[in-house]
Amino acid sequence: MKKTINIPYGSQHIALLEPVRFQFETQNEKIVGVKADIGYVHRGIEKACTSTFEYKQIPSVVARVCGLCAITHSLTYVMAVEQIIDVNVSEKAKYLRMLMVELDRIHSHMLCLSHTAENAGYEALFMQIMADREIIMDIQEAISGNRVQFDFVCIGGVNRDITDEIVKFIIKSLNELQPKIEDIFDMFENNWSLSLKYKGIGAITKENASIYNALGPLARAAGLETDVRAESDYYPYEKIGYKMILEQTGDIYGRNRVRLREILSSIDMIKNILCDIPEGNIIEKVKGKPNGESVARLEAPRGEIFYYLKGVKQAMLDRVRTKTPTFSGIPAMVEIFKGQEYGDVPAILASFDPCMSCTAK
Amino acid sequence: MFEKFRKKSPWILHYNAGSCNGCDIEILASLAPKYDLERFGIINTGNPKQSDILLVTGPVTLKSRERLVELYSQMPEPKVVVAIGVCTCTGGVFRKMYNVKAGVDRYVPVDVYVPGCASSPDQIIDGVVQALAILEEKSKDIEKPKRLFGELTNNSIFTNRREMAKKIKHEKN
Amino acid sequence: MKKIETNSENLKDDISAFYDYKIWHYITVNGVDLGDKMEIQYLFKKYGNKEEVVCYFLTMDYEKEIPSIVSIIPSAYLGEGEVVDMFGVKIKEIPKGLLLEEDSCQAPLRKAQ
Amino acid sequence: MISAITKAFSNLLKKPYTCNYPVTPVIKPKNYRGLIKFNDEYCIWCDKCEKVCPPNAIIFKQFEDGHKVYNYNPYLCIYCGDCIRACPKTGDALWQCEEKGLPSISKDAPNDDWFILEKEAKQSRENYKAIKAAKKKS
Repeated sequence: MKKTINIPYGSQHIALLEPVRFQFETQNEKIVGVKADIGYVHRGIEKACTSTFEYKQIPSVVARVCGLCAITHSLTYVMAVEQIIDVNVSEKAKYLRMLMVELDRIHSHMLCLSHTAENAGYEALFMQIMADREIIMDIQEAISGNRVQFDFVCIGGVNRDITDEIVKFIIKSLNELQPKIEDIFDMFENNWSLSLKYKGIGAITKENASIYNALGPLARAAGLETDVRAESDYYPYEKIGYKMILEQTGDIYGRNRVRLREILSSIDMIKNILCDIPEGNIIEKVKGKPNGESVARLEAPRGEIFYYLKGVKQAMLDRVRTKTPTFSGIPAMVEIFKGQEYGDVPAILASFDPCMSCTAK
Repeated sequence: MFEKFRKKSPWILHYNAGSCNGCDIEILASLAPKYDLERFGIINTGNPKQSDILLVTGPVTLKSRERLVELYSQMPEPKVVVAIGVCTCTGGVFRKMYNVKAGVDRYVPVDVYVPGCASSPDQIIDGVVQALAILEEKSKDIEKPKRLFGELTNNSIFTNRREMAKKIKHEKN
Repeated sequence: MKKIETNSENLKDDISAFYDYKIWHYITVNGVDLGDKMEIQYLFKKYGNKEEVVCYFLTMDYEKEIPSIVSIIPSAYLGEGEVVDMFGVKIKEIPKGLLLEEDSCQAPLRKAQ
Repeated sequence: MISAITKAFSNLLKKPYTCNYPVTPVIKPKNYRGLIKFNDEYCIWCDKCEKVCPPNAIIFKQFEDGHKVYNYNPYLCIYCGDCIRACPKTGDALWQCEEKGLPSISKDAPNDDWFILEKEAKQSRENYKAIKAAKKKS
C-alpha cells in the first residue's frame, strides 16, 4: 500500500479570498481524499434575525451575509416576506429589481473569471478583467449609491428610482463593456497556455452533478438544466429575452464559458429591461405583521438561494432559514477534487467561485 | 538599508476574519488598475513573515480568532494593523451576535480604523497611507538605542508565538 | 409549498421511494423549533418545472434520535450537520462541530435558552 | 500577433487608466451614500431613526430636564439609509451627505467610548422615566 500525505490548504492563503480550510490527502501528486472545514465565517445571522432585529430591518442585515450576492439575499428575503403579508409589488419595482440582480451577476462573474485567471498564473488578464469590472461598479454606484452593499430593495418595492440620465449612462457603459467582454472571451477561448490549464481539468459528469446536487454555473457547465430564472413565474424573465446557457464539458473551461456567455446574455437582458421599464410606483405601503410560512427562491450568481420564513404575528420572525448556493455546492466540489493533481487546486477552487461567508452565515 | 526599503515598499497581508467579502473585493479592486495601490510600492503577500501591514476585514468569529492572533504574532516588528470596514472597527450589524465579539481590537491592537460598509477603494487607500505614516514612526521608535535610555523592558516584543507562551508561563511562575 | 407528513420510522422509506436524483433536486434540511417539539423538514424541487417546493416533515422530541438520509442523498450531510449544530438534536452518524466551536454557544436556535 | 502589436502601441498612446487618488479626488456620482448629518434645530425628537437603525449607530442621550443630545458613530453606521427614510423631517433634521468617513487612529477609540456611551444613554433614559414617574405621583 502506498503512503499518503496530508496537506492543509487555508484558512489563510494567497490564492484564497476567504477563510476555508481544505485537508487534502495526496498520493504523490494525486488527491485521493478531501475534507472541508467551512465554519470560519459563522456569525449567527439566523439567530440574530429571530432575536435582535425586527422583520423590517432584516433586508439590510441579510445583505451583509455576503457582499458579492448582497442584492439576491435581501431580495429573496423580501420576496418571502411579501408572500406572507400580501403585498403586491408594482411592475416597475420588479423591473428595477431584475436590473440590479443582473448587474450583480455580471460583476460577480467577472470577479470569478479574474480570480481564475490569476490562479492559473495569468496576472495580466486578472488586471485587465478587474479594470473592466470597474465599469459595472460605477453603474451600481450610480444606481444605488454604493459600490458593494446596495441596500436597494425594501419590503414593498425598491428604495431608489432611476432617472433618464442614469439610463443613458448605463447604456453607454454597457456598449463600452460589450467589446471588452468579447475580447476576454476570445482570450479564454483561443489562448493556448490557458487551455492547458483549463481544458479537461476539474471535470464533473452530468450524472455526478445531479447526484451531488450541484447548482448554478457548476451544474450548467456539466449540462444539467437547473436555473431558477426558468423555473419561476415571479419575474418576467422570458419577456426580456432570457435563455438558459448550457455547456457539456463540465471542466474549468466549460465553467468559464458559461460565465462569459451569461455575462453577454445579461448585458442583452439589461438593455431590454431599460427599453421597456413600465410606469408606476416604486414602493408600496406595508402593513401588518407576518403570520404563516413561506419559501422563496432566486437565482444568485452562484446558483439557487432559498429562504424559509415562519412568522407568528409578531414584529420578530419565528424562524429564518437561509440556504445558499455554495452550501449545497460543497459536496460536488469535494467530489471534483478527487483524482486531480495538487498543483491544479487553486485554479479549480477559484473556478467554483466559492462564497464561504454565504455558506457559514 | 533594509529599513529604508521597508518604508518605501511595505508589503501587506490580508486576512478575512469572517467578513461578508464586500471589503475583500474592495481590497482587490484597490490593487487593480483603477485605484492601483501598487503605486505606493505595496504588494499583497500571503506570507506573514514578510509583511508589514495587516489588513483585517470582518468581525472576528470565534473560529478564526486563533488564526488571526497567530498571524499577528508571526509578523516581524514593526507592524501595523488596519481594520477595514465597520464590522471590523466596532462589530457593525454583527455586534450582538453570539459567535462574534465587538471589533478586532478585542484580540489584536489596531492602529488605523477605516469606516465604510463596504469601505470603498479610496477609503482603503486613505487608511493605508495613514498606516504608512504610523509604520515610519514605529520603525523609528524601534531603532532608538533603548539600552542607553533605560527603556528596554523584558516583555516588550515577541517575535513568535512560542516565545510568547514561554514568557507568559515564566511570569506566571 | 406542498407539505407531506412522515415520522422517524418511515422517513427513510418515504424519501427513498420519493427521491430520484434525475427528477428531484434536494434543496436542504431545515429545522423549526415549535416550543416543546422539533419539526424537521426535507425540501425538494423538480428540475425545470414551475411547480411548488415539496416538503417532507416530521415532528420529534428533543431527546429522540432520528435516522440520517445520507445513504439516499449523499450531499445531505451538510444540511443535517447544520441542524445538529443549531438545535442540538441527534441524528445518527452525524457528528457535531460543523459550524460551532466547542466553547461557543451550544444549540443557539433552541428556544428554551 | 499583428493585432497584439497594434493594441500595444494604441495602449501606449492612451491616457493612463489609473486615477491618481490622493492627489486628484475621485469623481463620485450624485446621491452617493455617505455620512449621516444632523441638525438639532429642526429635529422633533421622535427617536424613529434610533429605533430603525440595525446596528444602533444613532443614540439619543437624555438629560434630567428632558432635552436629548444626538450621538452618531460613523464607525458603526452601515450607511444603509434606513434612518433617512424613517425620519419625518428628511432633509432638514437628518440627511445623508456625499462625503465619506475618514480613517481614524487608535487614540480616537471609536469602540470603547461608544459602548460606554450606549450604557450611559440607557441609564439616562431610565433615570428620566423614574423622575417623571416620581413627579406624577407627587
